[in-house]
Amino acid sequence: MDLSLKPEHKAFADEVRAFARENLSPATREKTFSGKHYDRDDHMVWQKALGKKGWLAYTWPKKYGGPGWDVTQRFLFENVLAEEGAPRILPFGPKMVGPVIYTFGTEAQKERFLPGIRSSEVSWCQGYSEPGAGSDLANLRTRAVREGDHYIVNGQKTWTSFAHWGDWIFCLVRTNMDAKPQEGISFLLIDMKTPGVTVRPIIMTDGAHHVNDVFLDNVKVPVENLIGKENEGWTCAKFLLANERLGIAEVPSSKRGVSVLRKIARIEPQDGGTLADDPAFTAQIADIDLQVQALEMSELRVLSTMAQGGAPGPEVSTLKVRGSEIQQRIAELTMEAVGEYAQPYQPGMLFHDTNETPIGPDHAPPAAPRYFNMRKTSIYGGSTEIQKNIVSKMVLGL
Amino acid sequence: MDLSLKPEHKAFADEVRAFARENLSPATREKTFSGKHYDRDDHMVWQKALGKKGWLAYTWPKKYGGPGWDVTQRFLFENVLAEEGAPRILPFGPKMVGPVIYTFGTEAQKERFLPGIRSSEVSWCQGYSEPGAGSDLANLRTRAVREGDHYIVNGQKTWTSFAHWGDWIFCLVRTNMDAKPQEGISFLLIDMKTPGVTVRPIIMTDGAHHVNDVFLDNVKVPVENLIGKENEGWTCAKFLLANERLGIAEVPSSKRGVSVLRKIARIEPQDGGTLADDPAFTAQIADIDLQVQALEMSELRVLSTMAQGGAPGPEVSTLKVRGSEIQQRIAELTMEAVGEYAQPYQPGMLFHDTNETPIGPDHAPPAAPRYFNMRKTSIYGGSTEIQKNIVSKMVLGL
Amino acid sequence: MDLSLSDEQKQLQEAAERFVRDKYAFDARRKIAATERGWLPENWAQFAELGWLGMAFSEEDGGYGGGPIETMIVMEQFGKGLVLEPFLPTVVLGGGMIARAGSAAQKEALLAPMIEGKKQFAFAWLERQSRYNLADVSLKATKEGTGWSLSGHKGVVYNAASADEIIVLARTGGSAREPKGLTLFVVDAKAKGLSRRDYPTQDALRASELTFDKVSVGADAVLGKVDEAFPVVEEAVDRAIVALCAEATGCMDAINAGTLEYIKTRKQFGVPIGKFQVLQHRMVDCFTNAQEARSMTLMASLKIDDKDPTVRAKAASGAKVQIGKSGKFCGQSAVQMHGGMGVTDEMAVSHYFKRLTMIDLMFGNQQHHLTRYSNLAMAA
Amino acid sequence: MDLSLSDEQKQLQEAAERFVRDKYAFDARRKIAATERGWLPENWAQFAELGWLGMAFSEEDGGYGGGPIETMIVMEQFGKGLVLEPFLPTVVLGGGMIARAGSAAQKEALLAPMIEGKKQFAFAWLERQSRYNLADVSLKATKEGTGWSLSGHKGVVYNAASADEIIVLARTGGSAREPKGLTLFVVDAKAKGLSRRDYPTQDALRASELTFDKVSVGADAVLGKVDEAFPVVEEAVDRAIVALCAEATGCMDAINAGTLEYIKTRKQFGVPIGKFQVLQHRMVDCFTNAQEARSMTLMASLKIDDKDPTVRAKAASGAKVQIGKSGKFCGQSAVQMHGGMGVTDEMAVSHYFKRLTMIDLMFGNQQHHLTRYSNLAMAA
Repeated sequence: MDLSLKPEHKAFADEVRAFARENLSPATREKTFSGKHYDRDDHMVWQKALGKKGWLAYTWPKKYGGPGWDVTQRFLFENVLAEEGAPRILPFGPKMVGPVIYTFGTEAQKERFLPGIRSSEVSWCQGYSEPGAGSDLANLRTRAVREGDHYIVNGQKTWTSFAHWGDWIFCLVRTNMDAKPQEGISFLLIDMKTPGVTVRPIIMTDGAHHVNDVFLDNVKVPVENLIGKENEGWTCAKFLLANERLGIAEVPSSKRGVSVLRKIARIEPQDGGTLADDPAFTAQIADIDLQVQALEMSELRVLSTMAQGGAPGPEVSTLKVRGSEIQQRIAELTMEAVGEYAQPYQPGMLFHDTNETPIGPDHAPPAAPRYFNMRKTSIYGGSTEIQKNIVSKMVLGL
Repeated sequence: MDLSLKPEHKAFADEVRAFARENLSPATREKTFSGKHYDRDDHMVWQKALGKKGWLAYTWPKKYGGPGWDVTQRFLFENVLAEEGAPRILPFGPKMVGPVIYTFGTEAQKERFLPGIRSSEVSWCQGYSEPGAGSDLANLRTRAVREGDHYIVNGQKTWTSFAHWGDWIFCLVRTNMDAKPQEGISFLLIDMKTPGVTVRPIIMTDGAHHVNDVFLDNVKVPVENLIGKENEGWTCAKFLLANERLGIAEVPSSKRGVSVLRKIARIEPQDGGTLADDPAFTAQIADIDLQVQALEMSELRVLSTMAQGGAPGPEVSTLKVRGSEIQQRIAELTMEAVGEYAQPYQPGMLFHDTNETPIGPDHAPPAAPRYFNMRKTSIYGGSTEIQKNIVSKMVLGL
Repeated sequence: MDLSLSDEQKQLQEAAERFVRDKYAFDARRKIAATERGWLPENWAQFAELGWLGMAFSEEDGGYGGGPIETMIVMEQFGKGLVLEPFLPTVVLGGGMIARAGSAAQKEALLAPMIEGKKQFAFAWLERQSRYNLADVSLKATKEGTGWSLSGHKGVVYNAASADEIIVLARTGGSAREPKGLTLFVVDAKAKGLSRRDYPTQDALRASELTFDKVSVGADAVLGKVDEAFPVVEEAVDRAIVALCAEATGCMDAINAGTLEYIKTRKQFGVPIGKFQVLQHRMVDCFTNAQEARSMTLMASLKIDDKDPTVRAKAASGAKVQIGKSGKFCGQSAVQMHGGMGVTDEMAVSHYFKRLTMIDLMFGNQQHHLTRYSNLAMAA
Repeated sequence: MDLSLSDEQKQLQEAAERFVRDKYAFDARRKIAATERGWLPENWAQFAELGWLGMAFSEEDGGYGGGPIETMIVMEQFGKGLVLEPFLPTVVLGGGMIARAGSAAQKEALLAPMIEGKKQFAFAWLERQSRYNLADVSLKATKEGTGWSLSGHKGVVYNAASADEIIVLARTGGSAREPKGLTLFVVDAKAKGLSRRDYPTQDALRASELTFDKVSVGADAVLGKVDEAFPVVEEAVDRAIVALCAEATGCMDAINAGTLEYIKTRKQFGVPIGKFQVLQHRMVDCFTNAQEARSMTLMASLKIDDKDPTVRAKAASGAKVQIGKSGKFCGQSAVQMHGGMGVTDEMAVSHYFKRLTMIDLMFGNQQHHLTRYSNLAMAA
């Protein structure tokens, strides 16, 4: 057993760092460290640079155009990028639909879709959730009826992140109304420009627009956009969810969050000194710092098992649960560090470039909105309650 | 609205205090403040003194020989006695079976049993729980079969506190095997000296003997010992449980616990000063102190509603839940205050009068055992889980 | 001991309930929040008419002789409706300090019109470096002839844009963070040299940053005694804290009721999600938390008039700790049980959550007041 | 990065598992605890034979060249069985300090026989006033000819009754609580002037209060340098903490497995109580807690050899915080889910709970180590 890095891994980390410093815009980095919202360009410019370098689809095997990295390289890549203030890679293409396509798709589908995902030329979004279904994913009502060489799709998807930026959406649709909930589902790729696709924003509690309702009204989808077999889409769905759950713990960004929090504590004034002098507050930072370390080490243990050929089991659900609690707690402590100056609502500072000076310190405007917004982490991707149900059943046999 | 006391209530409190100072033995008081176990005499001498004064059955109406106090008097009585270090009144006679007898019993039964309860000449214990039944009280298997003017009782009761001191036991027994679980149950009084009654100690994790198994093997019980009607004992059982739940929050003794904890913090050395200089520790005391205050005020609000003719509803379950958590937390903090010196196990200091000096400070020997032992408070009298089920169903309608 | 409401108090409660029901439905509130002022003059006029602006003041001060219980009753209902009218800065803080420290002339000139609904106040105490330390004040007031000249900055001043007068805490002596040497001034909101930057807060209230550039005031602008304002401010803030606690209990009642309703109707896996034991127990914990918040608020309301400032401070801090804890628990739980809907702007739940969160940050959060309480309790 | 066990380590793990399975069934342990010594010499001999007493020492010190990972592997299994043999005081603490600070002669005289199972140690550092401050030592050692005279008191000295030598931390200079001025002495357990009061601990181990009344030792009794013992002690205690953490993870595994089994079989309301969602989720939380404890223990075991004492100290304190928290959660939850049975002496669960509780109190509880970690992390 050994936590230290071999020289070639150190060199790799240096290469990643140099790349990030060269390709990340200062404005994007600043948004990361202050917790402000990115705009579309922040993501796209960065993702295209990664794509050009061949690093966007960094979890993919070489066979499909990925770099074929080992566990340590992935770990370093994710951590260095987080430290450097890179926005997270939007997972819908490279982490979600991409692996589904190269695992379940035909050769023609691989050739058609994978290059655009790797380069970030084509943006994807996810059509899983439906109104009223929530974490009960299999309870879906969007229908696809075969007519000749097309499906006619009708229904509504919701909570669709970045649908307003998306070129394509991957959808779970019901192709057999008579089957049991998890049967009769198919996995379909839909071009967002197809007539009948409408996107309506959902405004979050902090005023942000990330997620959307997507209405599908007699949308005509060619049969060749079906991934896997008709009525067997649940297999793709489960495969995708297991992949999603692993990275969703967001350890690298939480590590950055703790270090930003310590920085803020050293700036925030209190009783003539700073908040960093207050042991009651610094103990809370220490506590969340240690929680992040425990989560990281747990994740490494899972990855180490996987590297030896094991598959990620349902126990990764607990990583997702703890990861979301930790992100929420960091956001909460950051808001508390700001204190009374977390009260002004400053959408100008949150969403746009503006020449106004912020009210309070630079780190104040996103503090409360981020706390509100982070409550979603224990809801999306399978709520905490659902994850615990899964572990209870699949791991503990209860 | 007013929290202040009228002069007559102040005089009453003084009277109670004077009585306690006169009648509580110093040895008993010392056990209370240090958290050591009482022996039988500690309870009995004190309860008989209260009985003689007419204060043992202090919740009873005048009609049945109680003092007929108002809510404020009861509140003062309980608080003053706790402050003075009195052991809690064992509830089985005066708080449990007594009210059942005067509510559901015949005149003959009242005449026969109430005086001995009021005076503490007769000790009672409770035959509710059975092995394997736990919080699922109605699932009982002890059987009473009518034979002439007697019942023949067979079965086993468990978790019976102080059965080894008890003269009588009140039991729930099944008198109709064919009825639904909550029907076919009867409420029976059994003389512990009857042949076939055997008591076996259960030793707790700290080595203490408080609770017992009680075996009933062809025990012959006269029919006149049945309270209420045959097969309608569940009514008595529920009445008794509702009464039990109210006082079980143990606020007065928790108030004393907080003040003892502050005293210990002022004694326990740390870094050349005392633990009282450590804000991380005193903040934890403050937190539990405030929890006690919230619980007390919640209890007063319930009592105030009752004084205006309302009945205690199922929401008192939440008082029981919080009361047990608070007792556990006080015990935990007390142990943590003692630190490394909580490790020696000193049964001599816990159970007996001994001339040995304790290892560590005087307050050390009971610290850890009490912490272990207090875990029971969220289990007995209906576990926390059961109480929350009750509130969820009866109060929230879920 | 008596914990029952008088008949008058019950009537007050019903009237406040009625106001919220009639005027503060969710969509109506959204419209009020979107107005330039952020609150409705017609509502304020109704408060005056109903006597709410004067209820907590003595009859000799022109009020109706009520006290903290009356304030509690109204604030609780305001919490249920997330009422936006500036009752706290104007009546509880401004009115409270004038009643406590004001001269007869000041009461005449300020309190009487306030009770009639004709004057509003704002209280400017916070500065960038203050955090929760009420004595960490550096805005300077220097003698200028018979009057004073004020220079410096104040932040997050609620209701400054609507206020007729700003009550300003300034340093007239003493060193940094010394409680001694602070003085309160009543400053005309339109005074020369006073500039404002207005903004909404997270919870749709209105506040401002204020800059004082040699703002001149007369000697009669001093509220109370020069250099001796600290005890007045500390008491006023303790009273404001207790009022905020009452508002928070109302928020919790509303958010709990809404969540209970939601989990009874929202179905997943074929049953209402309220059938899942984990949500049932969490809902029970929410109600328990709200009960405890109500208990501590009631206790604080009953003790806030105590002559002993330590009793008062402990009661206020104790209640603030509880509502911080309970508010967070109820708010976070409600969002979680609402699922995705809980984090959208569309549902009332997120607005209650925001208000509960902001209440915790006002005048010292849970941690701050736990420390304050702890120090007072250990000193005893 | 590589987190997999070597083949030798896997064999060690299996051997330790086998020992616990064969020798530490619940009733067998009860009998061992009831012996006068409180542990079995035959088990100790088996440890020697299996090489466990020397595995973590370098080959030049007569050991087998393993390290903290080997200690972790064995301690974890000891935790599963609540093993009573004095491995921690003798091997981890005593052996560890001798290996780090001892002269060649001391290693020869002490470490070699210890590895053979022929010598046991106890480490006497705590005094009544020390709490968790390792430098709060007032037992005095004064020069006496070429040797030293020791007078004072030591408390809660584990294994003192069985130890051949007591390693005593004494003050030879400096003022109260000064890290400088502390010296370690190796004292014959039967030395004149050394008296003992023995007792069991809450978790069935054995400890003693020791009184030193002018106990004379030679110059060769000094372990390491005079006045410079503190870094040696701090490192040894950090290593002991990590070993304790490993033991605690074993306890948690055992208590969680027992509880899971219990809730699968115990019926209430006609179904196994493990069918109730609230218990299911609590059980999941128990497993998550144990996972986190294991992760932090592993990380600390991998970092405890770091040259930088800050890295070492942070790793040890961080792990101790986690096992304090996780141990409490798992222990309290297990008792609760066992219902009444959980608080009796009859069930294994209460014994694991007691051990987990005592581990938290040893060498600094959760709060103490959170503060230590926090100070180190903010200083960075």
